[in-house]
Amino acid sequence: MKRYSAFAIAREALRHHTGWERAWTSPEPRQRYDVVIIGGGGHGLATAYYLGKNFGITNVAVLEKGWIGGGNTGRNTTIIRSNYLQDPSAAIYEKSRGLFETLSQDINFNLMFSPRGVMMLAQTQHEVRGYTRTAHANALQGVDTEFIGPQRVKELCPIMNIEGPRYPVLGALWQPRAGTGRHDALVWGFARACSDMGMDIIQNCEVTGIHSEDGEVSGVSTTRGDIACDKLGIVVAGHSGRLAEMAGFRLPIESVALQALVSEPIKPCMDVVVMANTVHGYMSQSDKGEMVIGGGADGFNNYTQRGSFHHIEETVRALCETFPVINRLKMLRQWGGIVDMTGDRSPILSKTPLGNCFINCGWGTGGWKATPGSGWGFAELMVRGYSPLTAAFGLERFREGRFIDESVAAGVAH
Amino acid sequence: MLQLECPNCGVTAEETEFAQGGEAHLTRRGPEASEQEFHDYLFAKENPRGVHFERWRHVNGCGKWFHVARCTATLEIFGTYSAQTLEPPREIRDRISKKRPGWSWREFA
Amino acid sequence: MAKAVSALDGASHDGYVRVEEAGLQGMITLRGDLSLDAVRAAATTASGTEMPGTREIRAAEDRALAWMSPDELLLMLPYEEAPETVQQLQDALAGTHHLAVNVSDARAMFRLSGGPPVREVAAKLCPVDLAPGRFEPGEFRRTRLAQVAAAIWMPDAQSLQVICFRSVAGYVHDLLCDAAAPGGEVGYLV
Amino acid sequence: MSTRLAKGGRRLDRSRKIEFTFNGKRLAGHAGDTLASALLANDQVMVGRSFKYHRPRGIVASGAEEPNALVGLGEGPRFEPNQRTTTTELFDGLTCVSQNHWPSLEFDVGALNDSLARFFPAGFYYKTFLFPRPFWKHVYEPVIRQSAGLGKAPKDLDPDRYEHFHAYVDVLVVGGGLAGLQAARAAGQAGARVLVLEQTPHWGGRAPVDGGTVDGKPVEDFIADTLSELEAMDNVTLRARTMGAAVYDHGYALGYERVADHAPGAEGPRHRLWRIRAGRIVTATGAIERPLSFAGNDLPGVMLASAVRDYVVDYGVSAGDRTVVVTNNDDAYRTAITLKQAGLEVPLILDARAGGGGPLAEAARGMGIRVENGKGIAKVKGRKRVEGVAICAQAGEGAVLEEVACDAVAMSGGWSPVVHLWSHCGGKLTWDTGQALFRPDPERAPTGADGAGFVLAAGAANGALDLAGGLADADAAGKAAAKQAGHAPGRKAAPKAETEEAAPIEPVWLMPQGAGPALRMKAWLDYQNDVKVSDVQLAAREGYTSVEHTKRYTTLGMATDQGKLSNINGLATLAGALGEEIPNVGTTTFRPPYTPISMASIAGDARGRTFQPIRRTPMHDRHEANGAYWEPVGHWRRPYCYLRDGESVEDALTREINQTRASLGLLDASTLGKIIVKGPDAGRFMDMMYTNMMSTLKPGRCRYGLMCSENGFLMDDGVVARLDEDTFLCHTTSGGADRVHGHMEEWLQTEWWDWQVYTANLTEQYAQVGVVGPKSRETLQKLTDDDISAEALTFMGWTEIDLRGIPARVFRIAFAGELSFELAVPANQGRALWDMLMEAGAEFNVMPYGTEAMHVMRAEKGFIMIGDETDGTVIPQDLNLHWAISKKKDDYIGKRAQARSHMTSPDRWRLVGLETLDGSVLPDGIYAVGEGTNANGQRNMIGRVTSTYHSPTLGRGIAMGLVKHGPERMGEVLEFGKTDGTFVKARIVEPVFYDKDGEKQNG
Repeated sequence: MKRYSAFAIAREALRHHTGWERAWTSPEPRQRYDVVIIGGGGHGLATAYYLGKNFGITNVAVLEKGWIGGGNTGRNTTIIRSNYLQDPSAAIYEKSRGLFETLSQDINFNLMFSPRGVMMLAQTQHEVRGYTRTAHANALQGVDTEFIGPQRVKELCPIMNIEGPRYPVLGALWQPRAGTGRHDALVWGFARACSDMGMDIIQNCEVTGIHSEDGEVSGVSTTRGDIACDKLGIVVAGHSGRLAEMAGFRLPIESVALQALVSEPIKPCMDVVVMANTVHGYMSQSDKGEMVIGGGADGFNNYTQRGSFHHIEETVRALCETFPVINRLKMLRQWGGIVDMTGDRSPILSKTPLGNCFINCGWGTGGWKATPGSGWGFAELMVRGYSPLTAAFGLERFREGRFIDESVAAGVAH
Repeated sequence: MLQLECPNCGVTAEETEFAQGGEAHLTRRGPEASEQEFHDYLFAKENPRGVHFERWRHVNGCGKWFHVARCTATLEIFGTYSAQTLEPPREIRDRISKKRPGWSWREFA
Repeated sequence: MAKAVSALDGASHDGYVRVEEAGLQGMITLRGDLSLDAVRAAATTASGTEMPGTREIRAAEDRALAWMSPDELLLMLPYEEAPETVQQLQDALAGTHHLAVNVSDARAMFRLSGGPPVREVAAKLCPVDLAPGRFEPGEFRRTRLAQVAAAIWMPDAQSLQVICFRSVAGYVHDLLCDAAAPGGEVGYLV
Repeated sequence: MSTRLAKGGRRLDRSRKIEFTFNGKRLAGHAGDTLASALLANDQVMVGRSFKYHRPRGIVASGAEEPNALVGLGEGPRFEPNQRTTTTELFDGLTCVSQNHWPSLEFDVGALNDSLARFFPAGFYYKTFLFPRPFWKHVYEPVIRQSAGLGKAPKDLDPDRYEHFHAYVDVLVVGGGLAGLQAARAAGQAGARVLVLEQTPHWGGRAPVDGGTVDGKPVEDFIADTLSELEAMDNVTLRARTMGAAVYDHGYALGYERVADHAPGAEGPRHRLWRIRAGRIVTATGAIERPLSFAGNDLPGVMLASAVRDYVVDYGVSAGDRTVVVTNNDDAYRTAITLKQAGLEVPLILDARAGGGGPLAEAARGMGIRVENGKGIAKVKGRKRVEGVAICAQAGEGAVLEEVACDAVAMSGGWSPVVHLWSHCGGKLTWDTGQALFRPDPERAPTGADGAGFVLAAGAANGALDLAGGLADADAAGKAAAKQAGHAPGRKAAPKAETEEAAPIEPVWLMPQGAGPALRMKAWLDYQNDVKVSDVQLAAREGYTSVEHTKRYTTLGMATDQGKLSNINGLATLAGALGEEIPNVGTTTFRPPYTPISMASIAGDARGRTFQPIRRTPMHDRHEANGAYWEPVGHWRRPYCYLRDGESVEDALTREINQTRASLGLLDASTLGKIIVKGPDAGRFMDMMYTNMMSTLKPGRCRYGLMCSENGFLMDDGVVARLDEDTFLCHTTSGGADRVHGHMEEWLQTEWWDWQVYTANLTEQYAQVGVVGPKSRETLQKLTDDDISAEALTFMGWTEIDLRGIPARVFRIAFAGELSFELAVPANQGRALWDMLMEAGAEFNVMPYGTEAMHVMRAEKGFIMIGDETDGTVIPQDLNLHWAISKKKDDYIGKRAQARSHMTSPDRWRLVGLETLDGSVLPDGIYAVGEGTNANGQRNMIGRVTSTYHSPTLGRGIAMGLVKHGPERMGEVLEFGKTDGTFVKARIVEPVFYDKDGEKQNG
């Protein structure tokens, strides 16, 4: 793999950039792999990457139905944070956030991780208490957060109206080392790194069946032929239920559409990410200058990746009230992504009833930021059968009544 | 933005008048249920890409619950019907069969 | 009773449509099996009207009877008469499973007047087809008014009434006044 | 130079001069001008800078597709960035500034990027800025952000109003051009309710610019006749200045009406968002001309041929004195002819087709215009505006044959139907090879609630580009839409237009065909985002071969015009690079809105005082007058405390609590939920809803009840009163009333529909006031002749009394632990009751107290609070509330769930009282730590504080918390971890701090 650098660009510029090679290769699938990962989104590719990097397992295929990163990885609002309340969540999201800090250098692909800081506004006494509690938990979990007062909020985000007549800002949970990253780049960078390790990234390859022998997985059927494997990882947000069905089990998941939108680009006016749960909106400004805005999810099962209007309406009116300057900005584009919601809104990283078949799903609205951490833990789970990062996220928790509920601290699960 | 007809008051209205209430035709499991039965009752939800049966409430309207047969891939509505029934009416199942031959959902087809 | 004050004490506002809070208004919720003669008789006796059909309202002088849901009616009557009428309903329906309660104080009512434009003022806030022919006097529509639940009907072609919960009367009043502000004429449903 | 012509301009009122400023320069135009036409009339050819390279940018188009000519419009609170000049009507006093440059439009430091452009190809930022690591956040990113973005952010509060409007129609026609009008007429004649939206202030679209005759009349007359006919139809509504912005599921559509953009500050709303539900939607949205990809095609002065024509005909404005026309189709010849007729020079028409054009080409030649077939532009000369073109053979590699001086270039690469609205809700496209365009595939239309297609494309938007074909197509679409919406169309035939012969288009995706790297690097696809042919080819080379990858890698089509000019050219370039056919490459998905719409229009009236409902209790005004410091509780406003002059919140709290415990306090408890449950099966139902046995409660008595979710968690609590044998009154938490009522109705309607129970939510029927403190009975007795003595009304009993003419229910309950009476009266008499109580209590120095005093007093008594001790993960057993969970019942909602292994675990955290060793107040939400760390390196936690206050009554801190094995560890001292890394110690105690024997509640 040719390394990317300013020098490489200068060199290529002299020959009109005709010398760049493919970022990742596009091979025909082989008949057998040690590990097959179904799903070429961020989590699938991250899993493959850490299988190689941490465990030296490189005889790996990543099968993608369409184009890599075409699911939720390419549809989210790019926020990276780890200020979660519950121990298991804080652990995996903080692992992820930590990995993001050096990932660009590790995979030689600029992910534009921008630790500009994330604040979650407290606009009711209830939220003040919830976020104070989270700050206390985070301190013991090794997550760097603090509860800040309204004046500090205003300093960090001058365009905010902290004295809103309806919900004055009473403070915020502030995570200075959280921020944003470039979602597509993560996929491309992981694909390039995996490809470089000799893994096969196979696009336009849809899995149509899962084979087993004696209760253990033996391979998959695809639109590009049968592929045998020793271990199988299912990492297909939005389609987990169908794949689980092929593997012979059911999931506590429902798929719904989540809404997002961006404004037209403007010059920088907001250097932090702001999430306002009371009024249901969150916003940051991309490096291009667009205000990136997250909306709500439909209440019903939905597989159309389309925008709806009333969620956008609710979000935009909240943000117009919180950030008066956006009233005269314009919405450029809105879209929807399909997210898998579990019974407790926390993800599933688990063994399954089918031997050597593992599933990583149910990230709901919080998948993007967990990508490297999820890949790290899931790879370990697949190799060792146990990972401290994933241990609490097993399927059995729903039977035992042992939920990981993040909504309790007025926390939003984005 | 869906549009649904409430079978209780006859109004055809937009989604914002309604609230979705999850999977239809669940059998409640009480204290006698096994761990697996109780788990399935609460969590093992149908999540098909296609024909689906669900509950809605006309919350900004007559306040009543009802059932909807809907396609989750196209959002086509096959019909709405009373909440006070244990299974989809024959008429709606036949209509679905015409449009989605070979469909099945839980024990219904 | 002299001490009773409605939510906005009859506040009014003149835009291109006039908006006024209707003051004290008696209302009784009656739940029961509407197919039972006993229930129908009790309701219509109290209202002095015919029984409304689905999503209808029937009015007579100072009373009206509106269909709320398949097992619920709303009886409108003078405010002072509500407690006694509740008692009469309960007596009339003794032995029949029902619920009759005074909800006069739980609601606020607004009257929009000024001719056909009352339709478009409501259409700014409610997701309802309010075109002539689609929504006519006699229909009683429960719906959403901006972010709260409401019921609307037209006593005649020139005016429109709104019922909402008492606690949000101020919110609904402000919305209606904004919608009726001069310069906002849509000219669509006339 | 571009200038105003002496004659022409069918939209102008030359008698009315309009003054405006651009970058502070005072300029003038006429009524009827767009800002773009007025700028051109003043020879303002360069109007902005591009996103990445800061290249000079001029006006390219005449409509919504314009990617370049965006300005910051207006001043102060009415400033708006990125406003498209081509769709901005000129008005008196308009001020605007160009964007994305520093220090000025003419001299922009950012243009340095342009000279270094070869070092900034597509995706360069993914490959560099990697080291040193901290530099991304602190150096590289800030520079990139500053250089990116377009207009400036507005600063002030928007003074304008916005509103929504709900419309229901059988047929929505989007587009008021010829096709839209004809479709509307056809649907209207069928009797359908029709709404026609037109984004500009004008009807008829571009047809009058191109001319022709319909039914023997000039097209302009035909349009006028059609309009009068439509205006006369009661069932048809025409709406100009209203853009069809978006199409959603089930026939839902948005119309974006710019009510007052052309008259800032006028009375009424600025924008009105139409929320439309349509049976069928006809998209008569026309077509957009494509640029040609040749080197220098982005220089100011290079424009779409149709736009050049529009400016002459509509506004009497010439783009230049000498215009070279370059085309691959016949339509652009109309521009040459129009220019010539206007007395302007057309030195040359370059027709890339070897065989040249049809009759229009002959006509042009006949006017003496030089036409060169098989030729194209090798390169446009000039730096900030066009100075000439270098000509080459289209088939070659760009060897210059000749240079021709000119100051404008009119280009046409063919036309693309506007398929955005068709695509918003899933409509698919088909590639029309003959016309080289994507058009809607009627077999794969977006489908609605009934499963049938609900969008029909009409006219040019459907690929029927010529006048005759477009009219016929629109007529058919209008009839079909009406029919599908349930209205039988008439038999009236479509109007007839002359069909003009034309030579077929020949696709030209690169000019010249064999252009080398140096030319491809200067051939722009996306003007605003600076994406060139070479960038798309680079993406393909690097494996970003999915069209979505290419888009995201290069940013092609992601600018504010969303690729209206660039998408098809980009796709074709990608197809070429991959050696694929265009339809195999596919398209990216068009997302709403069609062109950007204001955020404020989306919010509508939900701003300021009407942002969200505020729920007010009947006594709201009294609290306001009494200095209430408000707390939002759901949508309710409740006084947190009442501030007197000079008091802090803490002072007020202490005063309120001390006074209540010593004498008398009043609490407005009207927000508590009050739900009636009535019927023969009410007792049975209540036993399922509550963990307690409610069916045994006697009429006249009250019982504290717990309500759980089916998943076992405690969701609400409150006092239940039995009104009579059949009837219960359930009090809920303030935030819980609607939820609990919904919960009850859900079970009644969907599970136990054969049970005879009716419920009603009477929360707002009653004003409820807590009269609390040792003097409460004495005070109350002054207001009633009824017996409320301890014997007549025992603790947890209720009765009806008359309070000087106000009928009241009075409940003997004691959340604060003092003797207290909760009064419920009709809401309309709540204020009167409050005034009465304040007057009667004056001798006892009565004070109203707020929610926080209520919280502290209940904590002193060890009572739990939903939302404090519970958070959705807590079961009643955790709170030692076993006494409220009936053992005698077989079932209640949540019972089975509470039997699961994790719920019965002895390791659950359970409720205890906590006291610091030094009497200080424990920090809220603080966690107790155990030994060591867990497998993820997190400090082990063994408990947490759920409520913590300074108790004025006890003069020290008190707290409640959930602690692992808590009740078994009385007296133990735990360490709690503060956020600064230090620890605070607290002892586990019983959670009742005040009046442990409960004597006070009896006075």
